[in-house]
Amino acid sequence: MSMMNRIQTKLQEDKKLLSIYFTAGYPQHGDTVKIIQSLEEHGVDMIEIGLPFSDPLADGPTIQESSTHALTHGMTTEKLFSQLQGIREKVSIPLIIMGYFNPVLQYGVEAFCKKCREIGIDGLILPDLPLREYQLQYKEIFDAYGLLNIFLITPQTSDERIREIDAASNGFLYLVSSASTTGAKSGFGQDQQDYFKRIAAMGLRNPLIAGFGISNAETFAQATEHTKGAIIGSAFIKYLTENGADSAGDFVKRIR
Amino acid sequence: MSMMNRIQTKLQEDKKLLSIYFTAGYPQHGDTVKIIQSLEEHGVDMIEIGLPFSDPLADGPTIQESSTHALTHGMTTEKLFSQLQGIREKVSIPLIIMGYFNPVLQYGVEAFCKKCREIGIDGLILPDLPLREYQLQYKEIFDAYGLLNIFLITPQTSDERIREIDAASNGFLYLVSSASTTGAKSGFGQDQQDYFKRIAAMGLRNPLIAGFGISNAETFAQATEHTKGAIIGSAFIKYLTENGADSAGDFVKRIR
Amino acid sequence: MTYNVDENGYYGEFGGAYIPEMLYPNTEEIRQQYLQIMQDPVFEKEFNDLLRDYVGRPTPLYYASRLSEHCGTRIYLKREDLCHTGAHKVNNTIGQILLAKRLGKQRIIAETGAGQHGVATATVCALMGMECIVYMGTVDIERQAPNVARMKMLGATVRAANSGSKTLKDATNEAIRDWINNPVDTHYIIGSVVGPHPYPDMVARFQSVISAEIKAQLQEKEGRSRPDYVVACVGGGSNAAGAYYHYLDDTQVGLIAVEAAGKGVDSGESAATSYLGKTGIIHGSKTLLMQTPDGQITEPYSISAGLDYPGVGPMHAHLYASGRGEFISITDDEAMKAGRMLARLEGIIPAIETAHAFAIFEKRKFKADDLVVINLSGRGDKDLQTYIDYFKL
Amino acid sequence: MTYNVDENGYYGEFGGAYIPEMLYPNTEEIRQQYLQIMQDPVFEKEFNDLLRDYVGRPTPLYYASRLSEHCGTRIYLKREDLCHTGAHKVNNTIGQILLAKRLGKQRIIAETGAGQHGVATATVCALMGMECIVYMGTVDIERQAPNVARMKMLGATVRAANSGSKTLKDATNEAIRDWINNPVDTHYIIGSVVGPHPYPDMVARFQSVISAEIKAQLQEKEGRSRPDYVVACVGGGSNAAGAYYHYLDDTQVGLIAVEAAGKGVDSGESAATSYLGKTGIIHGSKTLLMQTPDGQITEPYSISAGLDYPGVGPMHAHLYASGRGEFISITDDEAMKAGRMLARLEGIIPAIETAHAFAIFEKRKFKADDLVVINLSGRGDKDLQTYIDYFKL
Ligand SMILES: Cc1ncc(COP(=O)(O)O)c(C=O)c1O
Ligand SMILES: Cc1ncc(COP(=O)(O)O)c(C=O)c1O
Repeated sequence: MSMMNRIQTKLQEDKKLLSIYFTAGYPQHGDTVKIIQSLEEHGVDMIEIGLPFSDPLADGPTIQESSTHALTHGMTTEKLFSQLQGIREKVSIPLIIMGYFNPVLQYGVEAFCKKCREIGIDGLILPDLPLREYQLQYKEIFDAYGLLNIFLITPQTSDERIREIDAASNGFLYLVSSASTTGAKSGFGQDQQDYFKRIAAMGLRNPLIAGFGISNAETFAQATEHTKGAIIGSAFIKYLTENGADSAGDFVKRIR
Repeated sequence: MSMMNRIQTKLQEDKKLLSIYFTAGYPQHGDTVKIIQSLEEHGVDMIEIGLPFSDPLADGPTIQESSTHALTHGMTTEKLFSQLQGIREKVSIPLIIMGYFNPVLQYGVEAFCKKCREIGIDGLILPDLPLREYQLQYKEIFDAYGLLNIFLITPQTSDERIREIDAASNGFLYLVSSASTTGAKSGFGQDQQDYFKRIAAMGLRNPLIAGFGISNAETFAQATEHTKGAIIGSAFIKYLTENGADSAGDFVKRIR
Repeated sequence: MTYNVDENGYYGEFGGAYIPEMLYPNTEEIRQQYLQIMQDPVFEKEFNDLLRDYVGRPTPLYYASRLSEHCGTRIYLKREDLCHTGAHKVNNTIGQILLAKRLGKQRIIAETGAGQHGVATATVCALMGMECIVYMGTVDIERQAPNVARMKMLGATVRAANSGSKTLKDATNEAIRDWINNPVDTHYIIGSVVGPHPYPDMVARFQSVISAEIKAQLQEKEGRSRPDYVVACVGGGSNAAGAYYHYLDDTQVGLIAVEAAGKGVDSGESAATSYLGKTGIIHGSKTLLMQTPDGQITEPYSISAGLDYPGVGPMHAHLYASGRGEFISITDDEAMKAGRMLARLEGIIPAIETAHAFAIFEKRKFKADDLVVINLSGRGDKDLQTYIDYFKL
Repeated sequence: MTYNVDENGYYGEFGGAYIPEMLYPNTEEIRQQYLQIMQDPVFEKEFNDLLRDYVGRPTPLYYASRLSEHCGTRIYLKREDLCHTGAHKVNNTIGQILLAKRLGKQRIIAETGAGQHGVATATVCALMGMECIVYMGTVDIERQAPNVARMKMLGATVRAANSGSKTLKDATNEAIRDWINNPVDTHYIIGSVVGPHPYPDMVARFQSVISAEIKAQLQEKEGRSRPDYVVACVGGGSNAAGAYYHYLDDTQVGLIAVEAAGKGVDSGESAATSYLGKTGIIHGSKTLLMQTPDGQITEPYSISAGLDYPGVGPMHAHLYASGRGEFISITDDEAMKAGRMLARLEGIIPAIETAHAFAIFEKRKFKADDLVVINLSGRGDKDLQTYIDYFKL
């Protein structure tokens, strides 16, 4: 990639990055942009915008329910794109779309990437588009539209495969804290720390951003001890469920 | 057999014989002797006393129910014998015990026959003790106690077998009007008449008494056109059910 | 000495044909023809082809390693549960329907307890396009509802028997009454080795395919055709008769018959005929029979409809009286637990009838190297509701 | 041209392994080892011995003469209904449990729709003494209650899937989530030729015993190993894959796939994937999929739980797209009537899934001398309540 992507720029900042995931169109259909703006205002470094899917099999109940809710209330790929139209006039932090591969496939992978580029999306996280299928069929398209494809790494990922993924990545590695579906766990244990440390010690090309099970300031601190940053998802969704879209900033204040 | 049995004597009378079946201990436990006496008084020629059985598989619902009723109210082989003790001081027409073989077997076949002889029973009709088993195992005992064993013949019985049964019989042949369980049918048809005629024309040693489906004066007349007599069972039981033991004579008056 | 039937239809003192004259032509016709028909090569081929292609024979002889380990002996299961319709019963109904066709019958009647025989009869009637009426006690209609539905799906008419204990005995009475009333066009397919001669022998012969296969399969697996024991549950006794048949006169093979003790042999609610019975006549046959001193037949009880019968076939009465067979009674509770044990150890849910046979290991020790063949007479699909209620699944 | 899987796990453009990284180690472990394990003679022997002695294979190939006459063509039935547990599903679970043991797994999970795969999985887990958790949609738990009871009897835990349409798709989601959360000790026994590579190929290979037997049996019966048509119902497609397998590349054999049209393909309540589906990703595989224009997976509907799935396996997607397979959709009503027809004509009550395959004769004419093999994938015991309600039995 010739031009520097917003994600890559952000990763060079000398700080631990806070990234937040939320489901587009949740809690209210029209909340998407409001939440993005509020997150940036409150100092969030990066945002994963969840494109809701009917069968989110890597997700725990919290994200599942938010997705179902968003879909029931009319969220579609097309609607999300139109909500995000002009978003780059409002926010400048990296924006990543996170979702399952099928809606992308139906939209047309190239059309989807083209649209992302137009809007100013910086990367995609598609958990069910793994390295091999990506490389076989889609890498060229992603590259052509300057989109980073972010891959996951789990405690069970072998060193060999980590290096393979690292070689194929140009942004960060999404370090899944424990092999599990999404959903806030009650805390981080020694296992997680050892695992983060082990990966950190591998001297990879790409920085690590931890995710899954990070819910508050304490776990954020733990998760970022050996990584470049961390992503909070389910805990944020839960907070929104209880307090509404306007509370997005309050949630961030509790972390930072 | 040396001495003439009451049945044999009766069969020599120059008339159509009316024989009545009833279930011992029905409608009331103590009705047995009363019914026997009343039947003789009203001109019945011969009586089949039903020894009730739990599983009377050759009988239709009427006799089944009367049997169940009698058993429930305490009828047993022993009780029947004690009810019949001294019966020969009261009635002189032939008395036949009709029942299933198992209660006889449990009493002991020899003991049973001995008791019958003591009481003055003249014959037995045990539908489930057929010719072969009888001849193989029990004939000698019956003979020793002067009891006639009465065999059934049905429309399906072959001529050959009829002759065999005839040869083995010393009283009458029980001509079952149609192959069926007991129970009053609505009348006699041409089939029955043809069948009775056919058997009558065989020139058998033993006279024929018809049974099954005879219910009133009309069917009695039809049934005895080609036979020596007829047995009424279910129709009589039904009458007793409706009118009680004291009505036994009334029933007979309607036939004769 | 032979433990098989003699030329008069007796096993020792048991057997015979204690039937009303109305049934004589029918049973006599069968008596005169059954051996000849069964030995006709065309019949044999038809029968064997259907057993193979329709029923799914040979059924496996399966070495149950986890059960063997659990019970401390070597156990093979003869998998009659894999027969089409789910039990051994169909071996007999296939044979009898072919025989009925030879005899020119157009209408089939049957009695049923567990419903397995009723289903097996309804099945072969559908296969041959014959009318089918099945008698079943009202109590059994309730506790074996899935089988009632199966019979109806197959186009059979199910008639409720309401007399007596409203179970198998009473259904049999009703079937016999039907036969008496329909003497010409109807064949009565009796479902076990009971009834007047030649039924016990005929049914045993149709079922004898079980032990014929066991012999061949054991030979292949163990290099010997003779087990130390053959174990089977006994209602009327057809699955046991089939499993014993080729070993009857080979006294080195122990024959173990398992009866239903219901709530306990002496509880008054039992169907343990060998223990509680005396010689008597039931359904046309002289055999062991649960009865009052007065000769009235006792209402039996077992949680399993197929064992809920106050008699046994005359072959079994003779095996008992002669000491050739070893009889063990198993209560409802013991059977249910054994059924679950088999499910958990071997992944096979047996019919509750069959489960009785698996409960003997609590009562009877075997040597570690004994070779025990258990006839797994049927599967438990029909009994799920009973299992659910019992174990609160 | 081959219609089988290529080295990358694709059938034409369909297949692959679209899985989250959390599942990569597990599927990769299987991918790397499955062929080697399956080809190991010791494994082969264990597998084949269990298929023979425990499952009851070979299942018969039965010439259905009354059905043939009724339909005006020559019909053989491949009797998978006679397999232990009552459907073809167990061929695969036996294979996978042996594989799981080789991989050192101690815990087994599965999804189930009709419950047949759940029962087959619970069964082999009992047989091997392994922990078993089965996910099942709440709707299916209700309509396939007998199978739920069977799983519990066998010691399995049944967990309800409450999302989406609460049927097979959702149960599969839950099973995959479980697997993600238990990546080390757990093997996921998928019940059809769906899921990420190498599952579709592995399951098809385990099921291919069906067509291997058909070939040999037809040769014996007809002097030819090739039928004119092989017919099978398609939910995920495993029984069809097994029945087609050895004929895939033999284009003289017509492959007919029967899908569930529910209340009608265009009624909005249907599961006719080939007609209604477009290429998409479901459960780790690129295949035909019922979905909204937006790529959300549609809730399918069929009266039969086992066909109530919005996708098909990638093999079938390819058979459809390439024209190699002929796809026919059958409504609930047509299937129910065909089920009763088979019961009445041949004495076999099929699973409602299977019944769909028997309804094609109303829609598709065959020549009188065509040789049609229908894969009778399962028996109808699990469906009696549905039959009762439908026909008011
Ligand atoms: C599975 C099974 N086993 C055993 C029996 C008992 O019958 P028998 O003793 O004739 O084998 C039945 C009767 O229905 C049955 O269904
Ligand atoms: C009897 C039967 N047939 C067919 C199916 C459909 O599955 P598949 O298409 O994988 O054979 C099922 C599923 O449960 C089934 O139980």
